[in-house]
Amino acid sequence: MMRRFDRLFEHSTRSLAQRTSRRSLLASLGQVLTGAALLPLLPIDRASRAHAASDSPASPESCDYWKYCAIDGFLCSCCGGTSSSCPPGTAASPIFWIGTCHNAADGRDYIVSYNDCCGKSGCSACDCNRNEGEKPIYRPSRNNDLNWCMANANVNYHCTVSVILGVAEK
Amino acid sequence: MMRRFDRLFEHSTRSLAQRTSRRSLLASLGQVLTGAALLPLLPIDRASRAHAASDSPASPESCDYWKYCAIDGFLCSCCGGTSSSCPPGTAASPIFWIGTCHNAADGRDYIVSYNDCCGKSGCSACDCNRNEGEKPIYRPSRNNDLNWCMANANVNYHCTVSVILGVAEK
Amino acid sequence: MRSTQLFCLALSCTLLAALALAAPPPLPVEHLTVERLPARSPHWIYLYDEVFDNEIDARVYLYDGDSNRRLGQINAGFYTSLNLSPDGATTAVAATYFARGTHGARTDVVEFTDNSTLEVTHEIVLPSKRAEAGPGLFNLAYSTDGRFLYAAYLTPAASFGVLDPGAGTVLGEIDTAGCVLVIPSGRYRVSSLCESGRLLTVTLDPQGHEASRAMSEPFFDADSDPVFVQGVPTNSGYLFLSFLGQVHDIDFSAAEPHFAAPWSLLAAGEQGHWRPGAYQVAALHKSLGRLYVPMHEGGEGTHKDGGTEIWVYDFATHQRLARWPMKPQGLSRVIALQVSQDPAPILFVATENGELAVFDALTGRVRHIEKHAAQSPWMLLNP
Amino acid sequence: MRSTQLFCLALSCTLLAALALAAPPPLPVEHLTVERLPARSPHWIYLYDEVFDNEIDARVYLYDGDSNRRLGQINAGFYTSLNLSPDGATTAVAATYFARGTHGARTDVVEFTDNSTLEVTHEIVLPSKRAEAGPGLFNLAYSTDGRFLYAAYLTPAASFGVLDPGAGTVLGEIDTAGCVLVIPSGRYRVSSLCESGRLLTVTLDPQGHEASRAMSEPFFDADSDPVFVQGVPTNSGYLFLSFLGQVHDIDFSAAEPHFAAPWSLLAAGEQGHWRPGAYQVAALHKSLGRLYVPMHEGGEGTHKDGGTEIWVYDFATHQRLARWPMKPQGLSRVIALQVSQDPAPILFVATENGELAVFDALTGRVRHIEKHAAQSPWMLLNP
Repeated sequence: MMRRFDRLFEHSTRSLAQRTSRRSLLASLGQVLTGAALLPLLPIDRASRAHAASDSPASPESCDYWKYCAIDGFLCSCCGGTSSSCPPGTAASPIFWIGTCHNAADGRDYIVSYNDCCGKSGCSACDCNRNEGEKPIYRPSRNNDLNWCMANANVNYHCTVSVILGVAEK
Repeated sequence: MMRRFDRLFEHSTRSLAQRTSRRSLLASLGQVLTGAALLPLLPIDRASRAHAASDSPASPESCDYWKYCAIDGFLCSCCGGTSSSCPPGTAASPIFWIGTCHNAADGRDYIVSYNDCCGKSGCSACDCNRNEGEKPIYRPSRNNDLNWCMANANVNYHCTVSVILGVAEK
Repeated sequence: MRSTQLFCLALSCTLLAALALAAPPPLPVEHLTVERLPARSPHWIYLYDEVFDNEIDARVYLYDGDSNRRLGQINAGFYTSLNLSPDGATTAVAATYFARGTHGARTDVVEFTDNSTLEVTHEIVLPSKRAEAGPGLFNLAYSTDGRFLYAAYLTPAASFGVLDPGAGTVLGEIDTAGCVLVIPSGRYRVSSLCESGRLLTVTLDPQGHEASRAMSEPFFDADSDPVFVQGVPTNSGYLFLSFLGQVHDIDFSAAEPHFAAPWSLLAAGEQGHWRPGAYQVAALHKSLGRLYVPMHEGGEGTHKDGGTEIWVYDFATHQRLARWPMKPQGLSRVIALQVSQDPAPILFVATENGELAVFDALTGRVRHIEKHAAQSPWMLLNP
Repeated sequence: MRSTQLFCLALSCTLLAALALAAPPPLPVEHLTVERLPARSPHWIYLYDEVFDNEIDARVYLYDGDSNRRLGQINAGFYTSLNLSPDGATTAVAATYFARGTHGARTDVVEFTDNSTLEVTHEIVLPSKRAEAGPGLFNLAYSTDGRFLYAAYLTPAASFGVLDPGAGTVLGEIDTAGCVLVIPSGRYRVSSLCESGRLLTVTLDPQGHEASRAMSEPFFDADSDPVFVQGVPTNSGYLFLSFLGQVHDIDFSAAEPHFAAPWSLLAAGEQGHWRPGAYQVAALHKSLGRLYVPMHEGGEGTHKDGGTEIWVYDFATHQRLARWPMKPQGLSRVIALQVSQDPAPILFVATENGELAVFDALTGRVRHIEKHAAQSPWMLLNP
């Protein structure tokens, strides 16, 4: 199957790309990491997450989905996983790159980690490449070209998930 | 790339399929093998072969080409070889299946061997599947589903050639 | 997952909670997990994708015909043979691998995947003789009790390996005198198809060694009307279709195979015009007795052309019940199909353009079409 | 070929001569051979196909821009790094392989292919540290005299391996303190790009061990305008483009890199609207001084969008000479490009839809379009 850039890049969220400068993203990440350590862990409300997803104009099977603003690869949602869980029989990468994505549903920016799911060959469904805030390999924490399965026992690449780490404070 | 059957099967030579019955093909092969052993080897006129190819309504890069009536795979003509030579760096299979193909240019039927070229992964160009006289695996000499690289040092499949063995006597 | 959690703790990512307190509350942090399969369903299908352009990366997709979602993937290597264990709990995948991906030292191996986790549990390394053949149920087949696994060999000399999937060992090799494939029945018979139109049946002892062998009378003519090797399980054995549309129903329940009189898929006016054709040429709902066959108009040499229609038969009476054309559904030619075995059956249909269509197997109504399900969907299996 | 001939003799196939004597004479029997490559041409191109849907089967196609034919294939495994030797005689391919195709024990290895035969001549097994990164010239690079081969490592700790391609050995590993990739120059310097916008340059002794290292001043800002890592060889070093269209021309001919004042691809009115973007972001004809850049309209985050046009510059004067839009040629966006270095140069253009277009590099005239040249054509190399 051709890796079609028209499919990859022609999405509605492209206009969000210039929303936030690089420096403010990085400053925000620093604040979140610092601030979050002072707070107790909030309970996870899976129902509200599902609700938020269904409120989104795009589904987690769509490349347009808000959390995917800096993803590069096959969406695990199409491969037997979800937007934040790996498909059965694969292993999640312990290392990841990050993005800062705007959730139109609540008007907030979120820090998202992109983890690869590893140990099977490419799932070959829902290829999605978006590059908001993506940086070359000399800034690896923002680079989506690397094989982030590199530190797994089995480094083969299967698909990619996005995991909300927290709100990006302004 | 999808293996598209429309591409594979929608070719002009399909109407030739019922030209010769199975029994006559097999009887013909027997005659050629027997008769040919009595004859000296004729010199090979590469120019006339090239001439014949260019007279053909289809080129050796086309699935419609007359010699390909029972081929299944990538045409070596599109992979760095020709209709009867393997691409550089591959190895020809010493075993093969055969077909009996009608050459409209001279009105003759020819016995053709189909050899696989081996040792590199699929060339992925000019996928061509035609099945005139093709038989299931219990008649292996007429089966084009088998990996005919099976007896090579490296059994990976790259592409397929067709080699004229002689005229199929009626 | 353990290492993931360790890394997350190091980064304090489990503490990255939402900070904004204004309504609505921010989305909570998420925790990366690995999905578990739901309980097995009769509406699951194992879709074999041969990936013809990149054959070293064949795979099996597990797909759910109720949720219309892919559930997972089993990798399947180069020139794959595969089958499910009789209890449906295991997928056995035999493939060839190379030390350098596309070249280098060859290893033939059967790998066993736990169908409840999609993880490989163990493997059996084979001699480098495995038949690298077209898809079908008889390249690699379990004995009916699951005790043995039979692997067809072709070098091109024909034989088969007897494997012990429980112990993970090769028990032996049995020569088949030019006859091919492994058609399992009873305890412990393996039949092979011969060019003469006969079946060779080898009976094994409980240790997997040859106890006896017998050759049947011819039941087809490889010259005038060969049978497809893609046999279909029935209640008492297997059916085989011929290129011209004869149905050979073979009872394998006794020591010697018994051949019912063949019947034709075609009415008089259809003979010579319509014929079956596909990579997987029929599916049978065993308890309802419904037979589904991809059919097309075409002559000699078109036996791998996909079906433009699916014809539905009552397997007991041989009556044709329906013709379901694909074009009105927006579907290309049918190259593989399978029917679930439950009382509310689904017919799964794979096409030359890589579509996977989910039909109501009783009415022919299309429930769902997956547009890009696979690159080369050549076989569909269900437990 | 030897075994083929033996088999043919056994079958008497060399004696299967034409029997019919009536005019015209029948076609002669053919003899199966293996093709040899013609003499190397400056119009050859090595097209790297990453095969994104089936990444374990990446490959390099050798293509001739004069005959418009594919000449052969070099297999390239999983997450490949590749480069040509300085004399063009060898293709070095570093890739990862698994004992079971898609899984199992990992082996990282560099394989060397003789470009006159397309056969692998030897290999070097690497530690399992190879950087599995996007395409570019600096994942795997020869020293300018071909004596050493440098392989970027990333685990994610950054370092590089020094290899001896002649002896087939790993000489050592050098830590790069967080800076990445291997940019070769002189005898024997390896520079790496740092997040700070600096270049780290490690100088090796003739045994391949570190002799000294130096850090440059910053030449770009990774926050405001990062550079693409896909550098392009110039007569004295490499040029790097930035996301916003600055051209950084770096002279690597002395012990320390020298940075010319950057210049912009964009006129005043184009700033903020147009930018470069692709997987391979520029090509330079070194002696003619012509620079070719795929350009598109778009903002932040579009740096991997392919070019809707190719803009042509005089590299000495920084003047834009031409804009060549792709759409009128029926071509999709440009994701990789390369120019031959001869006096009648060809510009090779690979697109997002897998087309390979052959342009006259002087006039922009399209000489040929290969519609389905590759699945994921991410890089083009020529000797």
